[in-house]
Amino acid sequence: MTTLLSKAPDDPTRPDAVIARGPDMTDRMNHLVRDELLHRSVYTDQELFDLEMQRVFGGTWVFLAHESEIPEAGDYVRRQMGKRQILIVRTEHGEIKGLINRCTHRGTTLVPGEAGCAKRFVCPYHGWAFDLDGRIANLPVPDSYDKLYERPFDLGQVAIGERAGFIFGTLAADPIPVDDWLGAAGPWLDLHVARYPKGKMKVQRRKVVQEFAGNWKMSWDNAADGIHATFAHASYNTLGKSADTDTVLARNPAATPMVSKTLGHGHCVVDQRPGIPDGPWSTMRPLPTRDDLEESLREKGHEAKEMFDLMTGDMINLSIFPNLIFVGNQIMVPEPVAPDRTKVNFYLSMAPEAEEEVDLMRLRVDEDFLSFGTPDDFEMFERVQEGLRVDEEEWIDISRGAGAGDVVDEDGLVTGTVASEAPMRAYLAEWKRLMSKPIPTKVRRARLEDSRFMQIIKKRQMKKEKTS
Amino acid sequence: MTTLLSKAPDDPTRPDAVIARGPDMTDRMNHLVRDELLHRSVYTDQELFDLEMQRVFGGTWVFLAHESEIPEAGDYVRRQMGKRQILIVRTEHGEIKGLINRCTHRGTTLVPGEAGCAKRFVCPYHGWAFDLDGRIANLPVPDSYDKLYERPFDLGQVAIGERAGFIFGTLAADPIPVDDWLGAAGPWLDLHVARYPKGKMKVQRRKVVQEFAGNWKMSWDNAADGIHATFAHASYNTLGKSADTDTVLARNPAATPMVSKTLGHGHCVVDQRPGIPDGPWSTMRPLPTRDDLEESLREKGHEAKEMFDLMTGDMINLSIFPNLIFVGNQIMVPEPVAPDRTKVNFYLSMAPEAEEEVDLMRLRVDEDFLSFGTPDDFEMFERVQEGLRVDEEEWIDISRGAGAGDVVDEDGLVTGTVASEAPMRAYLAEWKRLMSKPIPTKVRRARLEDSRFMQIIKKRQMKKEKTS
Amino acid sequence: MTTLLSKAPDDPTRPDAVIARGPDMTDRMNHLVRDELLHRSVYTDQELFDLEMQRVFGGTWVFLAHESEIPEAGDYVRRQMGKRQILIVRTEHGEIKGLINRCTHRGTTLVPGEAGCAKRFVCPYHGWAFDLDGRIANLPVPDSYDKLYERPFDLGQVAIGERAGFIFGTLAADPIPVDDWLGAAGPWLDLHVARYPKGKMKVQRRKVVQEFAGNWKMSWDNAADGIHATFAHASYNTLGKSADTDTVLARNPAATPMVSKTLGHGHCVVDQRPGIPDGPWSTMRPLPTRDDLEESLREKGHEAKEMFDLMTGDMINLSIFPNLIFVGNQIMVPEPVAPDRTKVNFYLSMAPEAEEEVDLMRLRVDEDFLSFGTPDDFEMFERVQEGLRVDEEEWIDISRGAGAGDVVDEDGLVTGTVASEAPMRAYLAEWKRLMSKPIPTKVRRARLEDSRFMQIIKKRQMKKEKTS
Amino acid sequence: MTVTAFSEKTAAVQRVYDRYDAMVRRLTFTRTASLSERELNAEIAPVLAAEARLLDARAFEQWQAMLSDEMQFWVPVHPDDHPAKDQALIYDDRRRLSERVTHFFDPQAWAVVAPDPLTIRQIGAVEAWDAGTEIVATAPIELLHVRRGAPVKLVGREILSLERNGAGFLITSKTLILPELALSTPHLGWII
Amino acid sequence: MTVTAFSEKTAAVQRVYDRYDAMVRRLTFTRTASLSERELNAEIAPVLAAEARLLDARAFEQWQAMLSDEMQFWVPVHPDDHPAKDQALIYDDRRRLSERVTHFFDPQAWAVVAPDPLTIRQIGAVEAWDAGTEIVATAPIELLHVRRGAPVKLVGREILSLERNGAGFLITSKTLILPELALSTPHLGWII
Amino acid sequence: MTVTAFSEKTAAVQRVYDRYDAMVRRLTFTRTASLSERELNAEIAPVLAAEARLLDARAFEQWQAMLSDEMQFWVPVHPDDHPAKDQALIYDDRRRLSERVTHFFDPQAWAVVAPDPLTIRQIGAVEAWDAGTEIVATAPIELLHVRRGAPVKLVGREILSLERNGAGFLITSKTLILPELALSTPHLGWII
Ligand code: FES
Ligand code: FES
Ligand code: FES
Ligand SMILES: [Fe+3]
Ligand SMILES: [Fe+3]
Ligand SMILES: [Fe+3]
Repeated sequence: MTTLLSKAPDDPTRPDAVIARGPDMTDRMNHLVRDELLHRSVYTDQELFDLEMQRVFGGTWVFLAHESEIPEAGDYVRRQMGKRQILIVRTEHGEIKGLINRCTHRGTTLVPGEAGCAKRFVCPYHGWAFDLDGRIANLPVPDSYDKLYERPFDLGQVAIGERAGFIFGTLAADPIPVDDWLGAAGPWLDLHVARYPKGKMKVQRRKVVQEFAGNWKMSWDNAADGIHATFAHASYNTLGKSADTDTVLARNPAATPMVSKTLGHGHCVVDQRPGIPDGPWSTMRPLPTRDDLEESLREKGHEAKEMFDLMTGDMINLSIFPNLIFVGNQIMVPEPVAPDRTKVNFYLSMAPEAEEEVDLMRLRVDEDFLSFGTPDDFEMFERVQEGLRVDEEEWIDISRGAGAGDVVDEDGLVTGTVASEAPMRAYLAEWKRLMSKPIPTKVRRARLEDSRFMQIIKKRQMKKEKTS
Repeated sequence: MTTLLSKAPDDPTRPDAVIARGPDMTDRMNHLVRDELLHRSVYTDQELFDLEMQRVFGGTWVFLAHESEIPEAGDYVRRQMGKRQILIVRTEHGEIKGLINRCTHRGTTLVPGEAGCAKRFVCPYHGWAFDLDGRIANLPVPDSYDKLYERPFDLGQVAIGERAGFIFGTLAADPIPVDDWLGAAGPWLDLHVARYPKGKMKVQRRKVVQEFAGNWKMSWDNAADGIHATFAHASYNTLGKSADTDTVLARNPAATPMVSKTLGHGHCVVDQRPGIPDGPWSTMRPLPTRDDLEESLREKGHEAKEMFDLMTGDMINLSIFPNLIFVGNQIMVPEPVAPDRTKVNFYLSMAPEAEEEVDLMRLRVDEDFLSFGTPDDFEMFERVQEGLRVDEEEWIDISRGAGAGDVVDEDGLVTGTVASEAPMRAYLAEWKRLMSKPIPTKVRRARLEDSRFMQIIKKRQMKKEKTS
Repeated sequence: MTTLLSKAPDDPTRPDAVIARGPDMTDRMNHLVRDELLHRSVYTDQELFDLEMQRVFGGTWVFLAHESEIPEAGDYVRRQMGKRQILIVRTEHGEIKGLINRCTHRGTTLVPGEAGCAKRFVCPYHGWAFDLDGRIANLPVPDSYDKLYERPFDLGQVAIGERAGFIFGTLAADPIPVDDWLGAAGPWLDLHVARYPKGKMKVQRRKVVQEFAGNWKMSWDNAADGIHATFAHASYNTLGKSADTDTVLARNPAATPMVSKTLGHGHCVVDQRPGIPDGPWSTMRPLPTRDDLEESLREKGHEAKEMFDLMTGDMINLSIFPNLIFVGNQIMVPEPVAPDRTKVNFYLSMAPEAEEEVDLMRLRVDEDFLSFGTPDDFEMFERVQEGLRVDEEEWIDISRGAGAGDVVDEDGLVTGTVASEAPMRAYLAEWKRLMSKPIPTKVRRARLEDSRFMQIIKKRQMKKEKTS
Repeated sequence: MTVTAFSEKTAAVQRVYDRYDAMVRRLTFTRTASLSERELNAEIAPVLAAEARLLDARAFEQWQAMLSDEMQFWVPVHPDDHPAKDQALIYDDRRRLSERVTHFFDPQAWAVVAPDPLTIRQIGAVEAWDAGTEIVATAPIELLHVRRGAPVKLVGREILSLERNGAGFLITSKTLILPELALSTPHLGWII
Repeated sequence: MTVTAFSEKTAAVQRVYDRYDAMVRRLTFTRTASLSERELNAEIAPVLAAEARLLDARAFEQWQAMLSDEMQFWVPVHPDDHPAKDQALIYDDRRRLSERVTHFFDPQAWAVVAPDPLTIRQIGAVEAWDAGTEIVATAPIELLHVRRGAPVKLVGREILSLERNGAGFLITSKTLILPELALSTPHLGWII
Repeated sequence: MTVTAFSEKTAAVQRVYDRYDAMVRRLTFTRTASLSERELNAEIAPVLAAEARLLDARAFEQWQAMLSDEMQFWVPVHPDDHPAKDQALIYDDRRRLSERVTHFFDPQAWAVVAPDPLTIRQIGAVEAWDAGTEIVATAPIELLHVRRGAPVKLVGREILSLERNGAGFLITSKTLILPELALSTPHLGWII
């Protein structure tokens, strides 16, 4: 009987095998994603979707969690990475691990809930126990295995990278460093966090989850689509006007100084600040508790615009491909469910080191857009998905801005007007790159040498063999 | 940058490209549909269904609407043609257009509701506007496009054909004229309308929609299946008898003089009149309001059978393949949803130029069969679909009537008894013809030269280029 | 016109054709199911599932019903065999038939309900009638068929086999005898029935049906998984302890004398009796009505352990692959719905010849585990299915016991500890055998010569032809 | 909401319009009626509850005993519909209602027997008003239908009119609003 | 609906039959009972509402205080079933009911904890009758269960018997009719 | 359940906390409150029924007349949430509620018009208590939403506080518990 570790290094059944799955899609990708044209099946095809779950949500860095969500040892949150459940865990040594929520015995998910604090993870099915760092800690009746110590039953893991408290993971066998991958988006991420007093951002425990009957990339097309705000969100702007407020979305799209910038690897940013001379807080309509909280801040002597601005977003819509979108005080994480179904997770970020009024206000601010803005976005996504059902209308023109306002810098990054579709072309270029070729992936796993339990088993079995 | 219209005429990404999609299915069709045998997968296979949505509901004429539904300029109804939403619109010049309900920018459906009256169609996502005839009328921030005027952003359209007020559409690049396609069914269609006073039939605004867990062709097998009435509708006939009425369905199938006729291109008719010497109204059971309305008509001096007969159907079950079935006062339009799911739309036709009692009665007549007849049909459809799940019972014998009562005329059209399965064989022959080969299709679209907006844009841009 | 019976013997459209469907899967099976490793797709792949419905649930014997369910002539129950509905019928002569619940005209299911008693089966759609033995008895308007008597419209049937009152069916063209197929499991089946007074077991009419979001083989992995009881059913054991009862599941898995045995063809048994010196009834917690019923039995003079033991299961978990599992007083029949969805039918067996207290108690006993045990099993199944969504964790180690406690006898049958995964490897070996090659299948059908109706038709038609 | 036809009307046709208009009037009234009367609510709620319960029990004889001879039953496709202008899913008089009951026991009524449907009519909070000539009542309702295939669940609202009949009440009309009809449903041959 | 066994019965076994027959009798009674009594309805509705509400709040101690020691809880697979002839989904005595509560707090009861289920029991119009020795009440009910996976929604009817207990009431039995059990449901380990 | 902030509070911020704490207190109270008061139930049930009915009729003017100026509307994501600690789906004051109404009639509010949603709010058994300074009431509720795409059905519970206002009542707060929010729902822009 051949145990796993005695297998040839290139045996694909080895648990540490590096495998590049799926077909070469280069030709098909070249057909589907062109300079100016995009094929409808990119949004509708089940086969492409399944491949996305491997290559886009697995073959590159994916946002998983924020470190403020797991402040203490043993804290964990469960997150989705494509179709995989990942536990983001803080170990006893303060390290952050990305454990695949799948018992190495038969595959049971170890953790059934969204978040918690654990000393170890014990599988309910047959009682196997794993340490916070994924190493197998114990399994009942170990003698029932031949050469147990050669079986790598430690939990599978994903590679973890961090920037500014944001935790990313990937299964790529040889990923580029997170900082390189973020590239020009990195400083924008730093900037996002820098405005929080003492640089401390905290992700609040309760997320809102809503879904729409459309492809996940709809939210991506939308993220840096500056011009839709005027039309799709017309009713939001009307509400603003009725309260004598110019919402940030109510600009004239032909005249606004706001710009969108592509940042490489599909990332992009829409910087709305140029269009808002009076700062973010000036764009906000009356809100529940707003009068009281402003009064309280003023009573405490706060008059500076910065303190008030901190109550809402920084007006920089940063989007890190494929699943991290900053809007207002919220972190939007699209979660693909099917070619025509997507969940969106709305996490709320807080400023724990600011006056309490700030967080009290932040709790209420984004409920506004969720009530009057997000529904219109979702309505658009679903109606686009409906429109894309026409087999004979195969192509979508995505040229807007190209040769008509877009400015390309020496690195190939593009600055455009709010009408430019450069961000869309940019993320699709990255999508195409990822989708074209099988990506070598690897499940990380503790090595046998690291497992105290396995060492004990090994010694015991050796001794037994000697005595027998 | 190559704009769309500068592409080679045979470039498949041209929006006016003629494309024949999908594989040649001749061999498989010859295997599945035979003279006397039909393969179960014709009702169950997802791949065949997807192809049907292109070739049967797109590659040939499909019923879309009746002109009485859009009497005024700007009136439109939204209809399903396979998976495509089509807007049947009356333009300012009284023409009828079949616009694909899909914004040419990103694909958003322009119209979210079933019907309405519009001056133009404005896309909610980014504000593009289209005229009633599908030409692009305006798009905000046009300068954001390079050579906008060379981009054919006019709405896609289907070819439209009419007969007797019935509107049909197709995407076939080169369809035969509607009258040719209707062939022998055309005069029957004319006859259907001729009985309405002043030849005016009106489709009432409110449709009933019900669905069954079976293939759409179940309703087609059923449409000209004269013999099922005696058995599947036994309970309906029992109700009739208990009210001393011989419903039209209660005949002895072995002895009835009624006949079914195939009409070419899959169309057929069951003429029930020979079996009803006393005319349609004599077959009706007591109905809510019937006593009052008959009394009223008689009080007004109407005694003629024709006036009373007008209150119910003409007892001619005409069926125009693939989606127009006349039963009673209703127009039944099957709408395929999935291989094993079908919606049926029941439109009610009215006689606006008759005495008001007639329409008041018509409103109530078909609720009868919908209550006591349709459920049994649907029950059969679902139970057939269940039965067809047996992989090993591959074949269905559809020979009934052939060599046993069917009479074939010089044009190959067949007249049979109510038991004959000739209508089934006939529509399946048409189905097979359509499904066997890729059908060249084309999206109709206004030409650049026709678009006033584009002409303006072009002039503006030319001028700009000159000055710069 | 060629009628069916005049076709060449190897014509695949003949209704009595022997056909082996689907591709050769030997290579893929060798890849997916290995000595010690199992591939995740075995639980998740739609294509494999579809093939299972043909080869595993059709190509080999499948449990269908128990003869006590159809005691009288005309009694029938409707059962699922993969995606096929089968009517298990007792004919007037007391024979048992397995009729495919599918009218040979167009495919309508003949019987809409779960069970009943019939004189003949009449199809609601067009009134065709079939005798209890599947022969066509009548069809209205027979003259509408050419050479009707050459069309084999008798109902399709499956081969039927019996052992100890248990009825099995298959579509295999040439199945091995049921007794050979049961092999070493046969005597265990006999033993199961032998404990019932007068050898009479009765399956009670009302089944409980519950479903889980997981593959049907989850219940199979679980059936002979002795060790999960300690962990997955920890809460059940806790309830037992709180009532001072050692439930049968509360043993120390490392020390229990219970064993599991593979029995060939995927069957297996876990004999729990060695671990329960005081017999089955000693493991039961307080139950509703238990006090009264025990009192009543004692009052009637019953003290023998056997009488009380008869109120619960025999503590022998016998499992007949692929769909017959004995647990407690219940017969569990897993019914695959989709790769990730399974219904489980829980039938209750009764002892009609015992004191009435016994059956009164049996009615309540298994509600206990259904309340506090089954939910935990289902929770595991669903969580394993979730865990198996990780594409990159391809393999499941199923080596447990091999070379570590398993004892293989001369026939290759394995006896192992409760921790051994030998039963899992054994059923997967059978699964692999069945799935690897197309299995020749045949629909059984009465022969023309047997049909009185067809003979009459033939005579009539002959006469007619002569006279004309 | 009164429909005016285009010509002089006979008394007979006017009766039809009157009945229709009354149905629409009840529906319209209950949409925006002010607070219901608690005493009447308490008196009427048992009637609506019993009506639903008896239907679910298939106790159709007892159920029919609750109905006036003038009983009408309307299931419009859309709540804005008018019976004089729009086809409905159901518009029954007392006669057709009794036909429905007969039909439910016809062994050849394939769609509604074998097995008989199991249904639940979940009546919510009942509101009632004394409208002078009649009592008008309304309650939200959910209908469950279990037979073959997937269970059907429909949420809606029913509007009833009642007349006093000795110590009790007779139901003179019932309107069932089922918004899902505006989309699509399975056949509803079992509804009554 | 009384089951007669085939031999002379002991007093002990007769007690079992009596309890079963009583359960069936209550169910049968409520199917076709005439109009409920408005005063009693008003008195009993708060009891059924509170019972549902406390269960949803997982306030099981308070909930158990509402139960008689003789409490029985029956969830038949089909409304025509009899507990002496048919296996049920649940047939509990007071003891097993308290076991259910204990079980809900066992951290190893994998199917019903972590996360704890969120449930809603939507009670509709309550009807009650004084049946002499006891009060019988019924209401339609919808149950919602949210935990892992898809939400479960079941529409049904509950039948309770109650006895007066000082100023209040004790619940002596509860029957839950869930027609969807006749088809198939996920496990219902969370139901009580 | 009172949240204590980390520093001395201003009167203004304390007002915010007080309002939030009151909302949580009502919710907590109704979870485990003992039997409701039958007289008050009968009085309040028509208010809850009318509130639901008017919303479904889109009679928003009449509906707003039922609201106190201090009205608050809270839809927490999870029943254990606190408005001072957790983002909600909705936490409205009177002002934003009237904005919702305005919004529903904006022809460019794409997600909630054309077609207008058809909704049913199915209120179940109503329970009410006199809490001294206010009346607290609760009822289970199912919401149906029909517009484009699949119908949305959500089962939950509403908790209202009311104050007497002449012969009638004004609603001072409403909390809507929808357990399905803990999983995922379509956008709920139509909820009010
Ligand atoms: S599956 Fe985790 S211990 Fe067996
Ligand atoms: S999608 Fe229609 S305007 Fe952009
Ligand atoms: S399908 Fe059975 S008789 Fe026609
Ligand atoms: Fe937006
Ligand atoms: Fe029919
Ligand atoms: Fe188990």
